[in-house]
Amino acid sequence: MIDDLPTEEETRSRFGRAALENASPVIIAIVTLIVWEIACRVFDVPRFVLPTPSMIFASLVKWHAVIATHAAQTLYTTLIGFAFAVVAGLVIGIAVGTSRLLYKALYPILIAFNSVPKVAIVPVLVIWFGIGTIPAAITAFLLAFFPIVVNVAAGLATVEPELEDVLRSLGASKRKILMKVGLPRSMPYFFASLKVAITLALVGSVISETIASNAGIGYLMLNASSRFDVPLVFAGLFVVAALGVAIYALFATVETRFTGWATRAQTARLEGTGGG
Amino acid sequence: MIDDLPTEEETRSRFGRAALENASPVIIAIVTLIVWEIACRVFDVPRFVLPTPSMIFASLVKWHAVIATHAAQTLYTTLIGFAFAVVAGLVIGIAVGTSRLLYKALYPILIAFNSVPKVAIVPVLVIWFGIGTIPAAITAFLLAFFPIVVNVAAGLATVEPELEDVLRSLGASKRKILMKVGLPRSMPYFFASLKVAITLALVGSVISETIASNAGIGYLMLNASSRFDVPLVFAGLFVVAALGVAIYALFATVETRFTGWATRAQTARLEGTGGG
Amino acid sequence: QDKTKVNFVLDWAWQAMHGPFLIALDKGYYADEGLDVTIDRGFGSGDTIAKVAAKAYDFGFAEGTSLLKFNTENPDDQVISVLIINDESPTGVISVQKNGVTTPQDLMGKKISATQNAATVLVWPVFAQLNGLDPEGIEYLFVEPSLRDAMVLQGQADATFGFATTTVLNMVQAGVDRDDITYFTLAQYGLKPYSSGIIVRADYAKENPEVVKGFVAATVKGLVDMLADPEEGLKLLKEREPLIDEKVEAARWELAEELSILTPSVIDLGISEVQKVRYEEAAMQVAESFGIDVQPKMENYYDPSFLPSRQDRQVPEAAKERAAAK
Amino acid sequence: MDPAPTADPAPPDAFVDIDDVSLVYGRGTSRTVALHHASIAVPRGGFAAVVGPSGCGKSSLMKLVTGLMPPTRGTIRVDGATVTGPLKIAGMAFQNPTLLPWRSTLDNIMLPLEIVEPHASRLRRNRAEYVGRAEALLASVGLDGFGNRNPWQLSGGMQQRASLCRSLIHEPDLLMLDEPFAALDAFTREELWGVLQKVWMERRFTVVLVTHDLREAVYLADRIYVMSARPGRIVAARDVPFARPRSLEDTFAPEFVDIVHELRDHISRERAAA
Amino acid sequence: MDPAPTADPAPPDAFVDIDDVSLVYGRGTSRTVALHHASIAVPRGGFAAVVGPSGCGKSSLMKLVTGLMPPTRGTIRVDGATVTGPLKIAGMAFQNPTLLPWRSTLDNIMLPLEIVEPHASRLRRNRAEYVGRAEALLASVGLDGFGNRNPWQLSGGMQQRASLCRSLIHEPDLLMLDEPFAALDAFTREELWGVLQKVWMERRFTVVLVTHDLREAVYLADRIYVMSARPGRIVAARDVPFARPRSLEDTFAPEFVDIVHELRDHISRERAAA
Ligand SMILES: Nc1ncnc2c1ncn2[C@@H]1O[C@H](COP(=O)(O)OP(=O)(O)OP(=O)(O)O)[C@@H](O)[C@H]1O
Ligand SMILES: Nc1ncnc2c1ncn2[C@@H]1O[C@H](COP(=O)(O)OP(=O)(O)OP(=O)(O)O)[C@@H](O)[C@H]1O
Ligand SMILES: Cc1ncc(C[n+]2csc(CCO)c2C)c(N)n1
Ligand SMILES: [Mg+2]
Ligand SMILES: [Mg+2]
Repeated sequence: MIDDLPTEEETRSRFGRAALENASPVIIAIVTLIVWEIACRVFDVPRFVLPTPSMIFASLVKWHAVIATHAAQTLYTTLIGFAFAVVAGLVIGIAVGTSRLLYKALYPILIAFNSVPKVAIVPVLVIWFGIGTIPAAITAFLLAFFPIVVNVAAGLATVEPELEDVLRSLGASKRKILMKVGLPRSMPYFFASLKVAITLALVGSVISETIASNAGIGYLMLNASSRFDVPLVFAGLFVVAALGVAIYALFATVETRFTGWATRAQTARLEGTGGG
Repeated sequence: MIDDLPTEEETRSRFGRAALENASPVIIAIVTLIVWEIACRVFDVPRFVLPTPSMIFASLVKWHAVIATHAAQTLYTTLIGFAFAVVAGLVIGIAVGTSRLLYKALYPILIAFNSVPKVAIVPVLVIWFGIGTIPAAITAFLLAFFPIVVNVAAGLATVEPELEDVLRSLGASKRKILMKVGLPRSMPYFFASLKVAITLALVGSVISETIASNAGIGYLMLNASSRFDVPLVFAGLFVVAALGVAIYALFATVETRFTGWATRAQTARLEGTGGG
Repeated sequence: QDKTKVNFVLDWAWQAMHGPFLIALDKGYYADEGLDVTIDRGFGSGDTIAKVAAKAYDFGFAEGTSLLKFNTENPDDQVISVLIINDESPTGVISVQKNGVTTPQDLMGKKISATQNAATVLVWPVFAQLNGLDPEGIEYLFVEPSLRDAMVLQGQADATFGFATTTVLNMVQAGVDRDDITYFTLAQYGLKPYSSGIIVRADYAKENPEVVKGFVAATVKGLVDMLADPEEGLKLLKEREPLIDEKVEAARWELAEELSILTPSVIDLGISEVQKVRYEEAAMQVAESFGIDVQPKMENYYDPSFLPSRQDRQVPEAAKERAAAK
Repeated sequence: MDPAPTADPAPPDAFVDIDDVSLVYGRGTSRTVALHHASIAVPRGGFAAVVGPSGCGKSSLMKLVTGLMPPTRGTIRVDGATVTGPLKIAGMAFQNPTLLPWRSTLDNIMLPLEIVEPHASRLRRNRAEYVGRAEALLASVGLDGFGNRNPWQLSGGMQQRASLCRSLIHEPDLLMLDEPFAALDAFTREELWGVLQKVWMERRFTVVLVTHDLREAVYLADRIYVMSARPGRIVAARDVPFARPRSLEDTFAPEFVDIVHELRDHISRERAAA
Repeated sequence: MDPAPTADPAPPDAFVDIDDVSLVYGRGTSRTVALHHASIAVPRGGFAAVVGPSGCGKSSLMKLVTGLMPPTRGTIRVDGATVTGPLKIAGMAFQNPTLLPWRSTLDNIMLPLEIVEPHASRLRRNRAEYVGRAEALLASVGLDGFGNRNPWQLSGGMQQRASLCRSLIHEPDLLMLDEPFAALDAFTREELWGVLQKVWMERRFTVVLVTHDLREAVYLADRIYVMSARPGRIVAARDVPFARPRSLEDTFAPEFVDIVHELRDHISRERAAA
């Protein structure tokens, strides 16, 4: 009966496009680096102002073993700080997002606290916790939790009352409503905030390491900069950037699972609905 | 015909609660400061580690004229950076949120860029633009634009296709769909991101000022800290926090206008639907 | 086994100046004194003083000039020097040949990159008067330390105020020919405060005199060894911090010896032979520059009672020869 | 047909007792009186239908009964107790299907099982059994095989049927249906009348059905309440005496058609008066 | 009644020409064939109705015609041109009201005026006139005074009526209505039939109406298409010859009832066969 309709093969989305999409960030990155290299050479930018990518790369190669151990330390503190930020961000975000009183009470305080550069607080942390992993993880945490709070709260505050009513009509407890409607509905907000949070966690770790640490990329960078080894400073920056992208890639795969329902318009647009 | 139903007066929401809500952040702030004061005194925390609020307040009073001029400078650079961040955040966010290719291509690059502590880039800026307002505003911008990009993109990516179809069925251009559906729908995301962005813009300005400036709260703080005047450093932090809250208060009033439709559940919960 | 745990914070990132401590650690000089020492890098002398004062560290290695201000403002948290290693400060004015800044007079009308409230900046008015110059005769460009040197290389500043031992070698790193770099120190033009050394809290020293004595003695031994054979200390430094460049650090040590460690007075009298007259005269100048209203008494800032005997503090012959060869 | 709404005193055993309830939405210029002294009583195991013009407050009434919001005046009692918050014994099919978009259709239908006792505590261990039940329910409304689809991949009528399944799965004592068949074609709709009647006769829960279809009301209900235009009052109530099970043929019987016409006339007179 | 769908060749002047169209959703296990060689032709100024069981692809067909998605096979022509993307001449009332929640009801209704020419460029200067038009339209569906309300403050039926207004305000050449009266009670519904017929007779645009109500189809349409269950095919087409304007009394005339029964029988036979 269903005779001439397109087969599986025909409706499959074009492979070429997907390949292009996946390669695109790499292409952009490479083009950027090439432009940077050429610009530096043409305008003869001194090495201590802005080293060329090739110098940075040489530095990366030369110091790869040292960089690896420092990167491991930074990754470690970042992940600890990030993990706590996710937990605290969810908890505070839920509090702020579900209670109007807490919203009004906590928001100004949170804004005030987060307007303050954390660099100023690191020394206090060091006096209490010594230098090293703990202040770095705390700094990462302090920077990263706020975007999560804000977005989780915004997600919860904008849940459609109709969806909540479905659960309320079953006599569900506040907790159940949160678990079954509030949080799932807020996932797009939550995952958006993770993108900001992970970058801030890295920045926090690295900054703290430049202020108080014996290890980590921040330590390496300050060390290099105090010896005027600017290519190594930038090599450190590259490594931090790579760490950020790696962690992002990790949760980007999870994201689609939790927010696919919300981004269905985009998916449909890409796959084409029904047709050739 | 409508005889005994409650009058206006009766259905009006209780005044007391609203007053409590508005006072709550002040109450929390005051309590925090008192606890801090007492803790510092009880544990005899030295002034150069963590001054007491009363010392900070004394410092604020003593230096208020100087602080005011520096605060004006910081506010100025912050607002410039923030304004550009809003514009750029919207533009890039729209690009990333409406095109899947750009999403895939730009996100890793943006994450990479934002994982890098901007402190490391300020020196490069200073060498190009000299010290002062420009690098500070640029730093504020660089820190603040990313959360806006992320949230605007997330907001646009999660627009319900049904709402877009309303516009599409009228033959609306992509631009019109964006203006009439995409952006209004993304307002809750956008305003959430502003809360993060404003704090980051402030942090950016201040950090840049500590690295290379002749004015601004950051300059004042570094100056104070190199003179061991830790109370003045914290006075600077207080002023920055106050600036953050002030700017937040400003756009919080606008926010309700643009996102009230999305937070109607909370409003309803507070006002009570229909009944006493 | 039951060694006293002691932690020690440096003034800055690992560099040649810290070789003596590594030798003392590596050769067990600290252990011999019954100490189990851990060493952390520092983040500027001021920060080091604050950390020691806050009891985050027992010992610190820092510039002594800042003590003056700190102790005046924090009478309950007095910090004192117990050993002076840098007899004179390597702080000074660094520039490149084409800017023609080789004496204080040359600074007039020039743009100077500097860090806010750095000791150099604060003492400049006093230094200027000492040399008969107009304190207002220079224009500052305040930036963060890592930018200071770049500003000169970029041409935005004519000279920079800073540590010659740091900046000169930074410039070499940046590709400037060593002979193209010009510098002089403030000490060379009459401002001679004693410089970096070991600091502790006054009450800590009072309560743990043996610990302090042991620490100072072991440190002096390490310093003497380093002066006798810098190679050894530099090797240990490379082990401790693989990122350093041995050639640069060797050059740095050489410069540090020349400008601040092996001064004629040290060669003649020995390490940390502090003279009250010079101390108090320089301290007066510093106090004036910092705007501190005290009549500095050496006893309040420097306590020589923890030093080992004077013989143990003599400069080794090898070093004397090296200094003479200069 | 009973002449006046107030002449409808709650029998002492009423399971759902809506007693002289009024509801006002909003304040100021957007103040809307949605319900005005409405009273309805449904005995345990009874099947009541509510008909009335668009915007007269039917959906609001349903939300009041399940405790989703409080009435402005009057009281609502369910199973003897005054309703002060959401009920735990009800199943509700809203006027809009409101399926949760992040759950598959099957998971949407199983949602009440995760909330309502005793199912919630048994669900984990007896998952397979419950899934079987949900799938059987899906099949009974003609949605076999659609359990794994996302809600937005269903047509409007299919979503509404899934929503009906969701209101039934946990076998509630009180079933509130707000125009559950509005998006269905006549045949599917009539088929589902039969399904609903069968389930109801087996389990004899209490049902309140809002509908615009008078034939549907007469086919399904024991008693039909007619509401006036906003502000909604109960202007008439009519018992439907036919034996159960009723068949589609019965709907063409003259007595049946008579009741439909009687209701129709009543409503149209009411409209003319307004 | 025309026997077979393929025997319904598009007249050369067809305004809407759905030519042998098939539609497949999804891939793999969720692959659904929604439409299967469906053909419909509506002349300019014609009024076509489409009836068919729930889930047979009626809404999908509407979306294909307005160009919201492309068919998998076959072509769709509107006003002679093949549809490759969203049309600019259509007004559509979706099955769900989909009012934009951030706009007041009035602003929702005025939305098409901000998009569609020539209104878009005239709107700013002639705002008052257009607001008047929107308010008149609101009044005609019984929503006078509700313009300043938020959409979620309207009842289900009121939202649907607002959505109908939105599809009409810009006086489109092609009006696509997907069950526009499903959430309305019989009287409101019948009233709106009259309103729609009047507007249509005045302006003679082309209409495609999806409905589950056969009386509605016969009252309003010139020609009625009957679809099979999924995958949707056109299994019959029926012209409705009655003169205009048709009145509610006409719907009780034997010829009218006959057509309703004829359609009904056709559908029920089709169901039995499936
Ligand atoms: N976005 C989609 N993705 C996948 N399948 C879909 C989608 N939309 C509709 N379908 C499927 O296509 C078929 C036809 O759907 P459609 O909405 O056109 O039906 P309909 O005739 O309008 O039904 P109803 O009368 O219930 O509204 C259904 O089986 C449905 O499951
Ligand atoms: N959340 C709300 N805020 C303000 N007014 C509301 C709200 N919900 C409903 N109303 C108003 O209350 C009245 C009754 O609404 P309700 O939804 O109960 O009507 P209904 O009888 O279900 O209508 P329909 O048959 O169209 O679904 C309407 O006039 C509507 O405008
Ligand atoms: C901005 C700044 N730069 C360097 C040092 C530290 N420092 C570098 S070399 C040296 C010892 C003398 O050779 C010292 C103390 C500092 N404290 N602050
Ligand atoms: Mg309703
Ligand atoms: Mg449909």
